[in-house]
Amino acid sequence: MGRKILFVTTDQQRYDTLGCNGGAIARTPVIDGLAGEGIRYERAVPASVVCMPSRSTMLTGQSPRRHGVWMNGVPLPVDAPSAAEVLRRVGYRTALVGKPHFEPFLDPFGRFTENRLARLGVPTVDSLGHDGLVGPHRGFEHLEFATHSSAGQLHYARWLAENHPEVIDGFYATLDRDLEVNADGGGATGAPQVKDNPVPRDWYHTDWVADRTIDWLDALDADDDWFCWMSFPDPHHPWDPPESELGRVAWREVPLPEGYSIDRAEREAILDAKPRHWRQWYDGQLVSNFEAPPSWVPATLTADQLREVTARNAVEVELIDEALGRVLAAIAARGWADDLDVIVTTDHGELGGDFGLLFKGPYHVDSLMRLPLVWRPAPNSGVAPAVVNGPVGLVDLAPTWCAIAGVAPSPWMEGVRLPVDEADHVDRHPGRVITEWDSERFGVTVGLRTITRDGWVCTVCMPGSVHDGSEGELYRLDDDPLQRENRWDDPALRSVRDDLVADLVDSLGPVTGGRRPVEAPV
Amino acid sequence: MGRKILFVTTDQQRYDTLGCNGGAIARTPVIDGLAGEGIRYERAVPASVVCMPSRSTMLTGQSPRRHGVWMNGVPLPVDAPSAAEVLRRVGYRTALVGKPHFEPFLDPFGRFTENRLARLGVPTVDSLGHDGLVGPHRGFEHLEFATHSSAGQLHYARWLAENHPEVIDGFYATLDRDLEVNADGGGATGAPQVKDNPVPRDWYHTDWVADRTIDWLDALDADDDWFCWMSFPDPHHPWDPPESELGRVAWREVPLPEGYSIDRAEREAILDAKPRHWRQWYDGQLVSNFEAPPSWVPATLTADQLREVTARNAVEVELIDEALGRVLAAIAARGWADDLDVIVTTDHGELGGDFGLLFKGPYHVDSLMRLPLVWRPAPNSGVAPAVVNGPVGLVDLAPTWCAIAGVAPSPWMEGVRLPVDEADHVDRHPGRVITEWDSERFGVTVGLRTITRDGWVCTVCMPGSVHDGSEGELYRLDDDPLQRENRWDDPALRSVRDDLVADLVDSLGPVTGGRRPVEAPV
Amino acid sequence: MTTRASVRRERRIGRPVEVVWEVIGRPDLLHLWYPGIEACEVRGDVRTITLATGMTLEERILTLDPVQRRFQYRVTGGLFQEHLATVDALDLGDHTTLAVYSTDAAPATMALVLGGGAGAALDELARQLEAATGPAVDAVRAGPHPSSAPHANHAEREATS
Amino acid sequence: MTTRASVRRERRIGRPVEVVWEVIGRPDLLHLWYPGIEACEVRGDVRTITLATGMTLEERILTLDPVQRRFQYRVTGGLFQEHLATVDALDLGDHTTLAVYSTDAAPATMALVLGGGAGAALDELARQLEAATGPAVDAVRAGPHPSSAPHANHAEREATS
Repeated sequence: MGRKILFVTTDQQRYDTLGCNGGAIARTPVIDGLAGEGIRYERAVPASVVCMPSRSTMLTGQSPRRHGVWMNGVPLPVDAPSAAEVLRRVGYRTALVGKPHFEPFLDPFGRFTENRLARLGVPTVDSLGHDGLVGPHRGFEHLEFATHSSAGQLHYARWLAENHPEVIDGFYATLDRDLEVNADGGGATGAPQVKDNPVPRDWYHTDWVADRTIDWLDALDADDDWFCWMSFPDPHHPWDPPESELGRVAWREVPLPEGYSIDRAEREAILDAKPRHWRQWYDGQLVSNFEAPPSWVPATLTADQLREVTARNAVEVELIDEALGRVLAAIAARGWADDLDVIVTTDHGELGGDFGLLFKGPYHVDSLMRLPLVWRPAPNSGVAPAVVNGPVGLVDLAPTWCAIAGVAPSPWMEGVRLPVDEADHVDRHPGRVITEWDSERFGVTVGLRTITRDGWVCTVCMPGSVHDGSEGELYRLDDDPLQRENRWDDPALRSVRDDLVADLVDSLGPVTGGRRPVEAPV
Repeated sequence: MGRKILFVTTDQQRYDTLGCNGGAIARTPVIDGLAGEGIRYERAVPASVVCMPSRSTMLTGQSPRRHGVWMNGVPLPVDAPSAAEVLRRVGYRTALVGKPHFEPFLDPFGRFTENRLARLGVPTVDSLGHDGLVGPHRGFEHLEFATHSSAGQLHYARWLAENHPEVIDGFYATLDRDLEVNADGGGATGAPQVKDNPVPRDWYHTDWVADRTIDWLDALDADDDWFCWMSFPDPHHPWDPPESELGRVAWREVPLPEGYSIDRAEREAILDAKPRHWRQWYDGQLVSNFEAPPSWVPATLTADQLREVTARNAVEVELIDEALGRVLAAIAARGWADDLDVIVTTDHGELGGDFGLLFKGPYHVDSLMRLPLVWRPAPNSGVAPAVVNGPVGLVDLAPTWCAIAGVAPSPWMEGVRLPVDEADHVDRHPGRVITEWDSERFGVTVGLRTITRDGWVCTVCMPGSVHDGSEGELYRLDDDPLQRENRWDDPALRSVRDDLVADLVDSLGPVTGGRRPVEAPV
Repeated sequence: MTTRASVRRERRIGRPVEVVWEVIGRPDLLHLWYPGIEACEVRGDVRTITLATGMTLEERILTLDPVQRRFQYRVTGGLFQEHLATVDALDLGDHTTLAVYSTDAAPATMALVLGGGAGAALDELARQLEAATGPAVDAVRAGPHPSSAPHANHAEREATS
Repeated sequence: MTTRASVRRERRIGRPVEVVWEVIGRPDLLHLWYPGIEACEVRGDVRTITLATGMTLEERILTLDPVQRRFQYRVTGGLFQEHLATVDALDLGDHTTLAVYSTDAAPATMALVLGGGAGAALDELARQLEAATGPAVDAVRAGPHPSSAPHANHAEREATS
C-alpha cells in the first residue's frame, strides 16, 4: 500500500486569503494546520493566470506553449498527456470531483467530454491517450463536475435541477443574456458579480464537492491507493455564497487591501507607469479578454464595493476550509490518515482591488501570480515541516504526485518535484518560473511573457494590437512587494532587465506549430 | 467619296411589327419603303436574344462565346474589336446616338465608360483598342446616349433633367425600389410596364435620338464619309409612349397575336410540351433571368392586357418609323441620298403574348429570334431589290459594313457579308445561324444552344440548375410557323435532330477560358 | 448594447471543389459532418437542426448557390439578434479546395462558440473527403435528396420587410 | 417582398498574406484600390465614401480584425434593407493569398452591383500588390493613418438592439 493523494484546488484564490499566509479576514484553520505540519510555499507561481491553461499545466506538467492551451476557450486535447493516467497505470484509483475546465463550458453542441459526461450518466468514458493506449478520460476513472453556476450541463447543475430546482434562481447568473461575463451588481453596494443567495449551505457547490468526494472515497477498498483531485469552484466570482453564512465577515469592517490606493490620482499614477493595457482597461477603453465583465469599468469600483467583495470572498474561503476539514475527517475515518498526502493550491489569483482592479486579465503581478500552495506530505513519510521561499511553479505538481506515488516523472513533464525545504529548492529547482499570457478577443491580441527569479518579476509585452513590443514591467519583490513601481525603464536596472529578458527568451524555447483555435470564450 | 452608312437599330422589336413583314397594326411606311427599294430578310437571327450580347455581336462581328458578353450585365471589354473602328481607320466619321448597352447601366460607381461620358461632357474618350492602338471609345468619335428611362446617368436623362425636369416623373419607372424590373401595371388594363406618359412627343427619346443624329450629321463636312449607328430604345418596354400618340392605335380593336392561345388549357398544354423552364416561368415558379419583372407571373396576363401592350408597342414602332423618316430627309437635304446605305434591324424580339408570355427570356422561338432586317443599299450601288429567305445572322452585319465601305472584313469577324439575294445566300452564306443563351441569377443557371438551318430550329438545353441536359426543342418552320409543337422527342425526326445537334456542336467550337463575371443585372 | 462578431474558419481540402461542394451543397446532410449536430431536417427553405445537447434550432436557408458554391443560412427564432452563416467552397485551381465557414452573430460570444463548432466541422469534412469515406460522403454517393432536384429559385427569396 | 442575395468575388494574389492585409486592413485607403470610389473618410468606426457618380454612402466599420485578417462594414442610412461587406485575406501557405470580397445585401440587385465593383477592386488590388506599386501600396508604405495605431476594440461593438 502506498500514499494516497488528495489534491485540492480552489479557483482564483489570492495568496493572502489564507491565515497561514498572513490573511486576517477569513479563518482557515484546516489549511493552516496542514501548512503547519507540512511545507508552505511563499512563492508558488502559475504558468498562466487563467483557468484552462493553468489547470492544463497542473494535469500535464507542461507549459501552455507545450500543452497548447494558450488561452481560455482552447480545449486541452483529449489525448494530451495526463499525470492522473500515470498514477492510474501504477494502480491508483483516480477521480476528479468539482471544477474540471480542461475544455470549454460554453458548448451548445455538447462537443466536449466534460459536458457530455453528465448527459451520458457514466463516471468516465474511454479515449485514446497520448501514447496511443486507450484509457479513461484524461486518466480519471471517476468524474463528477461542478462550476460556479447553478446552470449548465454539468453534474452539479443537473443535481440541483433534479433535487432542488427551487434554489436555482437564487444563484447569480454568471453570464448575462449576451453570454458575456455579467456586470450586474448586487449586495449592499451594487458590486459586480455579487448576489444574496438564499441557497442552504448544504446544497451549495462547495459542500456538494466535498460530499461527492467523500462518497467516492467511501466506495473505495481499504487497501486502494488513490489520487483524488477535489476542485472547488470558489472563491472565483460570482460572490454569491449562501446568505446564511454572510454574517461570518462584517463587510463594513473589512480593511481595504494594501494594494488598493484609495486616492484616485495616486492609483492612476501607478497604473500610468505600467504598460498601456493597465490604464486602458481601468478606464473602460480596452476589453482584451473574456475574464471580466466587458461592460464593467474598473474605475467605477468604490471602496465599499471592494470591501463587500473582499468579505464575500473570505466567506467562500472559509466554507472551503470547512469542507476540506470534513473530507479529511472522512479520510481519517477510513484509516488512511497516516498515508495521506494533501496538496492545496489554486489555479491563479484575483486582482481583489489591487490597483483599483477586480477579476483577472493580462496583469502579471502578485495579485494573480502569487498563489497559496501547501503540501502536507503523508505523516508516515517523515518529511519535516518547512517554508520554501524560492519560486516554484504549478508545473512542478505533476512530478510531485509521481514522487509521492513512487514512480519516475514522465519525460513529457517539464517541472521538478516540489522542494521539501529551502535547501532542496536551492539544490534541485531551477529557481525560475515562467508565466505566459496570450489572448485574442475579436482581433485584439495581448501577449505577456514573465519570468520570476531571484526576487524579480520581469514581464515583456509582446507586439500585438495593444502593444508595440517596447513595453514591459520590472518589479523588485523585496522593496516593492505590492509592485507599485514599474522599473522597466529604470536605467540603473538595465542590466538586470537585460539578463532577465535573456533568461526568459532562453527558457521559452522554440515555438512549434500554429496555435490551436479558440472554441469558446470560456 | 464613298458610301455613307446609317445603321438603325431598335430594341426588342418583333419581326411582325413592320408593314413590310405583314404587320397590320403599326404603320411603317418609311421602313417599308426602304424594304421595297432594298433587301428584306425573312429570317434574320440574333446571336443572343438579350441586348448586351446581341449588340456586342453587331459591333464585333463575333459570337457571344468569342466576344465574351455571355449575358446582360457582362461588359464588353473596352478593348474588344470594333467594326466602327475599322471604318474610322479608313476615314469614316463615326457616331453612335441612342442606346449603346455594351456596358451595364446599373453602375453606382460610374465605372463604365458609357455612364462616365455624359458626366464628363465629352463626345468620346480615348482607349486602347484590341490591337494595342489608341483610338476613340469602341471606334466612335461621337457618343450620345439614351435609354428607356428618364432616369439615370446617360445624356438623354441629363438633358431632360436640365431642360424639362417637369416631365421626368411622367415616364414609367423601369426599375422598382428594389432595382428589379418593375411589375407595376398601368393604362386601362393594369398591364405591367404600361403607363400613360404626358411627355410631349418632341421630348420623348425616340425623337431625341433622331434630333441628336441630325445634329451630328449636320456638323459633318459634305464630303465626309460616315457611319452612324442610330439606336432607338423603343419599342422595348416600358410601354409609355407620349400619351398624345395613343390614339393612333385603338387597343380594344387590336387582334390578339396568332401565337397567343386564348384557351388556357391549350396554352398550357403547348407549354408543357416544351422544356420545363417554359411552364415554370409561366406559373411563377422560376425566375431565371433579369429580363422580365421577377414578381410578375405570366399566367396572370389577360387578353386585354395583351391588346393594350400590343397597341402601345405599335405606337412606339410608328414613332420610330417617323423619326427615321425625318433623319432620312435631313440626309437627303445634305445631298447624300444616293450614297446612303441604310440598314434597319433590332437586337432581338419580344414574346409579345406568344404562348401567354411577355418580355423575353431563355425562349428560342420566332418571337425572340425572327428579327426585322432591311438593307437598303445606296441607290448608286445598283443593287436590285430582293427578299432573302435563308437565315442570316446579326453576326453578318459587321462584314456588311466593311463591304459597303470597300474594306476587307477583319479576320476576327465571324460572319459574312449579308447576301443581296437568295442566290447570293446559297452561294456564300453558310446557311446556319447559331443563337446562344446563358444566364446566371443567384445560383440559377440556364443555357440554350440553338441552330437555325434548312427550315428547322433546334435547341439543346444545357445541364444547369433547371435542366438535366436531356431536354430540347425541335420545330419545323414551314408546317409549324408558330412553334407550337415541340418535336424534340418525335422518333420520326430523330435523325434530323441528331444531324442538327451534331452541326450545332460542330459550329460552337471549343470554349476557351472562363466566363467573365456579371457586373450588374443589366 | 449587444456586440456582434464575425468568426471565420477555413481548411484546405485535398479534393476538387466539385467534390467538396457535393457535400457542402446538401443542407440536409450537415449532421453527418458537423460534430454536435445530431439531426437535420429540411423542408423548403427551413432547416431544423437538433444539437447533441437536445436543443433544436430553426434556420432559414438563404443561399444555396452551386455557381458560386456558397451556402448560407440564418438561425431564426430570436436566439440571436443577428446571425448569418456562410459556407464557401473555393477552387484553388490545383485540385484542392479552400472550405470557409463564417459566422456573423450578435451576441458576439455566440459567433465565437459557433465558430468553434464550424472549425470542428471543417476538420471532419476534410477528414471524410480526403479519406473518400464517412457518413456525409457516403450519403452524397447514395444520391440526391428527393427535394434537391433541379428546382426553382425559392432559396434566395427572403422577406426582409 | 425584397429579396436578398450574396455575391462573392475572389482573387489569388501572388503576395504573402501580411502584405495583402496591410492594404485591406486600412479602411481609409479603399478609394485607392476600389474603382469608382473617389474619396474615403474614416472617423472612429464610421466611414464615408464618395462614389464617382457623386453619391456618398455612410458605412459602419464592424470588424477590423488583424488576427483573422477580416474587415467588415455595413452601409447605413436606409439605402439597403440588409448590407454586410466582408473582405478576407486568406493565407494559402505558399506565399500567396486568396483575397475574398463578399457582399450580402437586400435588395438582391445591389448585391450583384456591389459584387461587380468588388471584383474590379480585387483586380486592382492584385495589380498594385503584384507590381509592388500603385496608390494604395504607396500609401501603406508611407505609414499608418494617425488613427490606426494600436487601439482599443471599439470596432466590433455595434448596437443591434
